[in-house]
Amino acid sequence: MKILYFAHFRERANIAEEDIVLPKGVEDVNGLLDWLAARGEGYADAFADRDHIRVAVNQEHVEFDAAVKDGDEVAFFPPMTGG
Amino acid sequence: MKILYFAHFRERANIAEEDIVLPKGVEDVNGLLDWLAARGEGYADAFADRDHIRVAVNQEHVEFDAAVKDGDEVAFFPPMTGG
Amino acid sequence: MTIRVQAEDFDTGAEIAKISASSSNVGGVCSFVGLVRDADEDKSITAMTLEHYPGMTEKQLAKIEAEAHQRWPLDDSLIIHRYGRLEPGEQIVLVVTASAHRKAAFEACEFLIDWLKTKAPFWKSEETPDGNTWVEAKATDDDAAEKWGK
Amino acid sequence: MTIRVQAEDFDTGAEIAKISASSSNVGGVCSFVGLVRDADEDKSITAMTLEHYPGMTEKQLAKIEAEAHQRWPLDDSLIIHRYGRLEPGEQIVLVVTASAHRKAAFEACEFLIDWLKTKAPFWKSEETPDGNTWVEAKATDDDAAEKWGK
Repeated sequence: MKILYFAHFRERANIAEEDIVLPKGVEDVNGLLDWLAARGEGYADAFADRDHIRVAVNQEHVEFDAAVKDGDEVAFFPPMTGG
Repeated sequence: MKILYFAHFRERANIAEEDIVLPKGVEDVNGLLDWLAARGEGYADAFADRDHIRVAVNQEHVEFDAAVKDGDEVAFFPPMTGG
Repeated sequence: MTIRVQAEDFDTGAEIAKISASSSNVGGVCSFVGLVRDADEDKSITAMTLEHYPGMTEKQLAKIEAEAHQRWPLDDSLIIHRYGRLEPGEQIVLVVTASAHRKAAFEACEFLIDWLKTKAPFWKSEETPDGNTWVEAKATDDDAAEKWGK
Repeated sequence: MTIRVQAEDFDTGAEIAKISASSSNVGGVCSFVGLVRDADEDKSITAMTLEHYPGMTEKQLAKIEAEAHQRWPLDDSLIIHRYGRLEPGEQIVLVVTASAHRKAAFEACEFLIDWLKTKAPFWKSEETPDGNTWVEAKATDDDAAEKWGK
């Protein structure tokens, strides 16, 4: 599973992109967030305020209850500010 | 008083512009329209359907009860179709 | 604030660039270009001639542009309206509005073009296969102008 | 229907001309250019860097542009969005819509820019005298996007 981090998520977790093996028991975005936040301070800090997290699975914007599976591309980012 | 005719008013009255002396008793646009319509066939035809007449006095769009006086510039035209 | 009533064509890109640079705090520039179409409700059009009321046109355009600046926080604006004979595809009118905020730019631009359609002293004569006909005012244009209030 | 996500600047006038010529029945072309401002709520800005999500951006832009064509009778449309470091006065985004009718062109253009503000995967970092800060999403932008429904 490929994980991408954008904007301040990239800065706080200090990583832009990583490949992980989907941990056992993680079935949706919520579970993935819990697992990531438990990996260390940078991640815990980045994912502290869940109201400000937006997530895309395979480049589609989804809610936290969306399913994730191995091979997915999951991206975390703050609310968008385009235009 | 200067009278201007635009679009189909110009075509029907067969005149673009004329100078007239304000006839006695004519005090507003309504009176002026009555007087002009009585001047001949082209004018009568041009001014037959008053719903489709728009008028400007001194380059300001006005209603038919607007006063007119000698020296004014009065213009007759159909509803505008700019843009 | 600029208005131009002219027979010549205009350079839309250059005009937008000028308005964009009017202030260093312009965040959005909205523009509208009106073009001559080659058909109107199945009636084909080979050309259109725009007649206007010189003097009154400029006066009324300047007035409505000033009103747009009163209603919305605009940094700058431009109205160019052509007259004379124009063929399909040619540009008729350009409205450009610049503001710190996009909503103001959009609303002011639409307000100005809605106004031009119904209140600017222009009249269009279309050349069709059946001869020349004066374009009639559209009720939908009156409705569009109405929504902005007096 | 065209979308471009690029670091390079774009020629607004040339793009509008292209969209204007997309059909001989285009009556109105609406466009919006978003520019980098030199200040935001009294905070001065020396530059802005736009980060985006390559792949998702293009995919989402193409999707929303197709939706605009479903909602409004458009002859053509264009979205160009830049990324990278931009200074005040530089162009960020261009949206152009062409239709036989001006109302459709205006609405589709505003719909697209409202959508870009809240749903396109771009993030802005501003260089200010106090350091770099990520631009926060605005509730007013969410409201603007909301009004177009799902």
